[in-house]
Amino acid sequence: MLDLLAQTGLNAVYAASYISLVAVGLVLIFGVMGVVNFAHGELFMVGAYAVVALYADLQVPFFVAVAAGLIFVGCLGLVMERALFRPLRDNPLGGLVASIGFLMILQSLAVLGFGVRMEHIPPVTQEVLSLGDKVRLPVARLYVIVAAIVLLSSLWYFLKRTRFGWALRASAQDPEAAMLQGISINQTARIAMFIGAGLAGVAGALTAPLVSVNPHMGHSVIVTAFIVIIVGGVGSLEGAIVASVAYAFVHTFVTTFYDGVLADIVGLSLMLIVLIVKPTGLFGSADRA
Amino acid sequence: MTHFLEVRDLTMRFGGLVAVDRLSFTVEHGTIHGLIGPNGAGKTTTFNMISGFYKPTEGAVLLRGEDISGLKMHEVARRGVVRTFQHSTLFAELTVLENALVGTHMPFRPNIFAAIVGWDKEDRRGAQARAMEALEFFNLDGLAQEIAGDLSHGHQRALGMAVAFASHPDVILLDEPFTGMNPEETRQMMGLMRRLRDDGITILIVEHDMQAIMGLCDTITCMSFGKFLAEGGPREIRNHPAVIEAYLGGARHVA
Amino acid sequence: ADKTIKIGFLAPLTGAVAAWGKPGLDGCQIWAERVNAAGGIKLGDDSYTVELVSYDNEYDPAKARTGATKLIREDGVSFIMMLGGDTWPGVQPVADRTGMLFSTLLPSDLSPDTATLFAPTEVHPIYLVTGVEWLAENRPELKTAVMCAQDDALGLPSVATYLAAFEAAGIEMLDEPLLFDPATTDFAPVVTRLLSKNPDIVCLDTCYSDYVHPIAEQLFQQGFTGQIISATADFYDQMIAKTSKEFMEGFIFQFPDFDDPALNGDNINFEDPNGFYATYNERHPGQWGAVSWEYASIMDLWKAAAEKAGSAAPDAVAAAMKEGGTGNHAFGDAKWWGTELFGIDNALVGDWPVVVIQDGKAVIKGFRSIPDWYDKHGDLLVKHMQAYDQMWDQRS
Amino acid sequence: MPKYIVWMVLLVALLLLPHGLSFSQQEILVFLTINVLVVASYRLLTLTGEWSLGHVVIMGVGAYASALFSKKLGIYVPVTMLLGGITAALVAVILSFPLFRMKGFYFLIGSFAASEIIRLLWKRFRDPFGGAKGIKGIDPMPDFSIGIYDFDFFEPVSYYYFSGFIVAICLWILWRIEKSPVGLTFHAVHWQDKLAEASGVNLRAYRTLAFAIASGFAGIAGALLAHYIGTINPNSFDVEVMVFVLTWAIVGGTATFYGPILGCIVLTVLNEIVLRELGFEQMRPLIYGAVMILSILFLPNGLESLVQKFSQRRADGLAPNKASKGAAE
Amino acid sequence: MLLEMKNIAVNYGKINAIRNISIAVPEGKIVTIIGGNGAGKTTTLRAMSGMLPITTGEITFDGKRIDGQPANKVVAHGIAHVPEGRRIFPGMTVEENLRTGAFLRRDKDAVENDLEDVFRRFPRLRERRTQRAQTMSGGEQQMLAIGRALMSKPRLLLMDEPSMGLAPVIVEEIAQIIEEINANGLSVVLVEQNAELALELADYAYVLETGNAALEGPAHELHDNEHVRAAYLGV
Ligand SMILES: Nc1ncnc2c1ncn2[C@@H]1O[C@H](COP(=O)(O)OP(=O)(O)OP(=O)(O)O)[C@@H](O)[C@H]1O
Ligand SMILES: Nc1ncnc2c1ncn2[C@@H]1O[C@H](COP(=O)(O)OP(=O)(O)OP(=O)(O)O)[C@@H](O)[C@H]1O
Ligand SMILES: [Mg+2]
Ligand SMILES: [Mg+2]
Repeated sequence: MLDLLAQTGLNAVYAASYISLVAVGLVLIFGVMGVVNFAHGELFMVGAYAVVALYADLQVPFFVAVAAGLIFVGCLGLVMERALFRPLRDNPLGGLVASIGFLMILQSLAVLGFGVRMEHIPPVTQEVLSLGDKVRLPVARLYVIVAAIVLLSSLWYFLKRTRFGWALRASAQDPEAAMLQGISINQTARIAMFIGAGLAGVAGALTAPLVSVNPHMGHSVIVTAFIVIIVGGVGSLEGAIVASVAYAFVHTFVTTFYDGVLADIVGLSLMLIVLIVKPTGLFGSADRA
Repeated sequence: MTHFLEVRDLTMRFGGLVAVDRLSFTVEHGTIHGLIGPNGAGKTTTFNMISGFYKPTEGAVLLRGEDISGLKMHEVARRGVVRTFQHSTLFAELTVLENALVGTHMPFRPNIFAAIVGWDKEDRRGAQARAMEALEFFNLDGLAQEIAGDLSHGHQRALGMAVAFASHPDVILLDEPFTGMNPEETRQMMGLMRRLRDDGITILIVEHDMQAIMGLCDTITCMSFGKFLAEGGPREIRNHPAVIEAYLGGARHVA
Repeated sequence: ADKTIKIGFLAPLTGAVAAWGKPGLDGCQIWAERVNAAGGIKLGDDSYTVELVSYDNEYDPAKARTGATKLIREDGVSFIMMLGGDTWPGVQPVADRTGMLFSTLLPSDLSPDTATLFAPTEVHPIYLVTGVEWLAENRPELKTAVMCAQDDALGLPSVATYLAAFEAAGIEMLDEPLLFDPATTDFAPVVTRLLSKNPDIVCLDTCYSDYVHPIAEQLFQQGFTGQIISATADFYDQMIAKTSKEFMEGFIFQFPDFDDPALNGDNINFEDPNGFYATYNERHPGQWGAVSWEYASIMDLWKAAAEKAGSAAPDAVAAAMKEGGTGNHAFGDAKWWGTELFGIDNALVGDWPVVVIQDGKAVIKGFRSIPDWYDKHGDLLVKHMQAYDQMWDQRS
Repeated sequence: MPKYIVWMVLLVALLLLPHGLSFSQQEILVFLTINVLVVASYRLLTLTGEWSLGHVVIMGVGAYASALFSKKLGIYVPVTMLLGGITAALVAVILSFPLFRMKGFYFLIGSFAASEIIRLLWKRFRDPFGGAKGIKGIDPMPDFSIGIYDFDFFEPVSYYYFSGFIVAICLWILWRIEKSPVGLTFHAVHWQDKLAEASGVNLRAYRTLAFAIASGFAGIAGALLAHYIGTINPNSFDVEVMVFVLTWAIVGGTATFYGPILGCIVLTVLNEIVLRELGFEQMRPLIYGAVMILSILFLPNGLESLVQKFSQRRADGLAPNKASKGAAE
Repeated sequence: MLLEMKNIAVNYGKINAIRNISIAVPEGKIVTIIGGNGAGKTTTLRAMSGMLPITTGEITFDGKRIDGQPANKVVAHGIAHVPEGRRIFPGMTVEENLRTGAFLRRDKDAVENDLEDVFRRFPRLRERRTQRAQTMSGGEQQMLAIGRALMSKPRLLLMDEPSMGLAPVIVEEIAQIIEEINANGLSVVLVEQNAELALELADYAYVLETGNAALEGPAHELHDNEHVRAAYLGV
């Protein structure tokens, strides 16, 4: 029994890692740009396909492929910023529609480029760390956990300790006033989109060898991410991380000890309960609601 | 004896901060009553508690002897206490007339079934008439079809009051109605307020423009750090040492 | 041949279910080319070229209805192939009115009211019993099992079937079947749960390959060394790459590669399986799966029936197809069957292959008769199907 | 007087319309008619400023309710459609308790979560909802004759007339509500809820009212759909369908009553007729997505702004007064 | 001249908010712009700080052209703007608001000193250091907005109605602060509804009426001008 608990705990830590990478990116984009990026799941998907193309097809080393995925998807974020969100800056609903359009385009391009079936990625490593008799942590999953910790803590440092962190928060709250402090809101938008999209991309890239890569894989990811950022409080990075961990643990334990469909219902109900008790989420405040 | 509007031991705490601290004062029917005090003294917070926007931590607000503290804002409004907001808050996307029509919500409560089948012609006409009356009162009738957001600052302030007036209130709470008005406009607005009072409407006003406050109010309550400081007519307040010390200062640029 | 016969293809070609339609359309196109190159379809004295007309129904019943109307009333097709499932009930009124002949891959669409709907290839999930039967015979030492499936229209009947098959084989279930949400992507918790019971056998039911791969990988990584049985193992070479040859050795499933020499036997009715497989892989590398050949094999059956009837008219073809109560199934001659499960004898059931991975390659270990199993254990199947509300009279 | 003529011409055009179309286009016309009611009712909800992602599931509630009422209780179909609408409105009232504690983005996602829970319940409870496969064999609308015309509801033309009639009545009611003082109050709640409340408006009551009315009409639309196709399942009402409704409304423009309807018509015709006719079978999502982006970039105020520009120019040319300003709201 | 605006016009869509306005701000002086509601005062200030594009004319700061540059570039030249309506960052604390004011500065120690300086001038802000700016009273927010502008260590300070909503004592304090910082060499452009105060503080004044410069001159001269007295001083 103890083994089972430990193994389930490890499973939950892994789930929390990739969910928080995606959710934090989504929060960042929503916070700074003020748009709900429906295409975020597809950015995750593109990250995974970057690994398909580079690592599986062209045999580039895995971590190079992941880095390339991060940069490529980050740049895709820049494209979205410039082509979609900047012209629609005063039009959040328009931004939402544009992101949905972008989602459709990315999905179709993936189908055209790679077909509708799932893709295959050779394992990066088959090593498994045995922690005790029946508790096992595949090293490929460890990579994801480590990457999440490293990336998110550097992001935290960046946001709390550098001038750009101030700039991002200020332009999220009042872009015009931010400009009067010398902050370039185009630049902060670019930074937010690059980081936000890049995090989604890197999450997709890192997990690509572990999940089924197909053009529609973004859907379930974004649904989870939405739940998580609502529970955490929209606009709060800490909230997104705490909620990712909470959601991952609840979902994993319910799946393991009851069943998977129930886990979804429990997850959604949990979210509604949080919202009913605190309508702005655990860490949220009313100003961006 | 029951007072018309009475604030009794009203207290509001935000975490550790006591924004309003056991404040008590009374407002008599048919008067213009000023509430002044330094920035952050708790005037807006007091307004928020009277109008039902905040629920007081402690204390009571009595209207004609009835305790209205803790009621929702619309319930307070239905008892005749209507407020305006510190910044010009309007339905910026609607026309001036439509703004005033929203103000007639209470006297002419819309009914959805009547509206669908068309049995509310009478009510609609009545609401229209009342709205126009309110606009005329504030000299806005010429602008009835303009979009409210396009109006000049002064007109927006006037419209805010017209919306409140359209609902046949007993008490109007005005939070800094004169900001952004030049002396001429201020003078005109003062005249309108006196007319409102003469119509039997009680006015409770928060304002930092001493010219207006001193010229307009029958009674002035001064508060500081959430507490009651002094009360009296304009002359008393102007010369009250504590008020001068806390609020008026040397007053070289005012009044 | 300057005359043409039009065949409708009404399946999801875009969206999340496209993987069940698109590869099938590709396969049919290859089939049509081969038939046309060989002189087309001969009805009476004339030969006709085959032309496929496709309509993307996005797996939506309303769009399927529109598509069926278009294919029948505007394009004038003689036969329509569908994936079925959610989309069939939308089309059924059209089928009733027009008498058009339809086929489905999902026999749970069949009911007494669906006189013109046939399930001529894959009678899911009933063929799954053959794999269990083979397993029990060849590895009698394996006594306990657990299973998981996605909670959807394919997963539930498959769970019921495996439960019946295991019971028939005397294999004990250690746990309730674990149902997971179709949107699941991380299978570590599912596998942890499965393995917590220390089973001899893990059964993956009719999991789609999107699930089978990550589950197998997790089984490997969490240290499972026992037997796995599954309906499909599309791209098993990739599974081997992700786990190990030893781990995958003995993996049982039910869909052979079409280059398998056992398919060259006389009993096989699919035209030139090896050639078809080669052409398909050349044109659509990495896209081969069960759907790739199933629609094409339906076309084989239809072509034979139409040529026998000398007409492409739906009722004539239907009659010719069912004549004598038997038909030419891809894996051998079979009989029209299904009254008990589906309320109508419109499913073509006969032998089905049991495929086992041996030395890194899928090998057909033999063909087993589904009706034979059913004659012995039919009551078990009915019992479990009923428990999951999967009998035709339980489906609303 | 000329207004009457315009309406008459429109009526005749709508009556004749299906006869100029192919069979499959007639089918699409039926679904389009129903979807017009879906977007138009959605707009009523958005008048109060809240954007829901649950509208399509609420429509599904109406569909399931109507299907079950007719199937299990044998109630006459047109009555079940009304009951479907009422059920949807009641469910909305229940949902309003948790949901209207939230606003803005929280409401958007909260409504999504609530509706996903409803969908999961449909999947989970095979009795009576039929699980993942949903309900099939739903009673069709019984055929009848009105003397000059025999309604055969298998035929899209008949069902188009029938649903068109129902939808027209619903649209008329929605229009009356929007133009009434109640509609004005909805606007007020949207633009400045604090000020509206200070004017005596019960915000919760009005938000709930808008939600319930919108849901009721969505429920009727769902019922119309269910009895035409004859089958419904949880996937027919998933978030992807909702995304379409949302984009119809926004691409069409939400400042006017007809904006979302226009968006629905134009985008549906584009996606279901034009792109299919042009043979872009599998490229459709790509092109559709690109069109959505371009339209929002170049017509940020929606397709309705094109109409306004056009009619403005004509009005300016004919009669240089700006009486139309109020009507444009 | 520190700042010079020549023949500026600004449009909002089709509306000409200001037409052909020229304003000069000498180094180290206080210049005030007064005028009725909607005269274009705010628009003029926003054009100076680059928040609005100008349609004609040119703006130079310290001899360099700055028109056409976005607001965030203009700040870098040393122009700080206390905008109408305060525009503090609602979700940030008081201290965070002040620190964003120093966004472009690299001299960390001096920033700390200036922060101390602002707290000394506005003790209320020190008390509320960690309160979210959103929940501050109207007057407190105004103090914060001025403090934030000072944090950028500007050479020219643009103030749009700094006395709005402030208690008389605080207005006096603000006046003192303006005089003080001006004495330290900072130039100021002051837009005020309170013309009395503005004309007393300023060295030079402009009167705007419906988008045009109606009058200009040394402040004490305008203070005695008949028209100004009647229209803006309320006597
Ligand atoms: N929601 C809140 N949370 C924390 N503190 C608050 C909140 N609302 C108000 N305060 C504090 O309470 C005090 C009183 O604020 P209030 O707005 O009532 O002042 P005021 O008298 O209206 O001032 P002003 O004249 O400047 O508008 C202020 O110090 C303010 O910072
Ligand atoms: N965003 C805008 N869109 C359209 N017109 C505007 C806008 N902002 C201001 N205006 C118009 O431009 C003119 C000048 O406005 P401005 O705000 O500069 O006046 P102001 O002198 O600052 O007035 P106040 O004393 O009321 O602040 C006014 O007629 C105003 O209605
Ligand atoms: Mg205040
Ligand atoms: Mg101004």
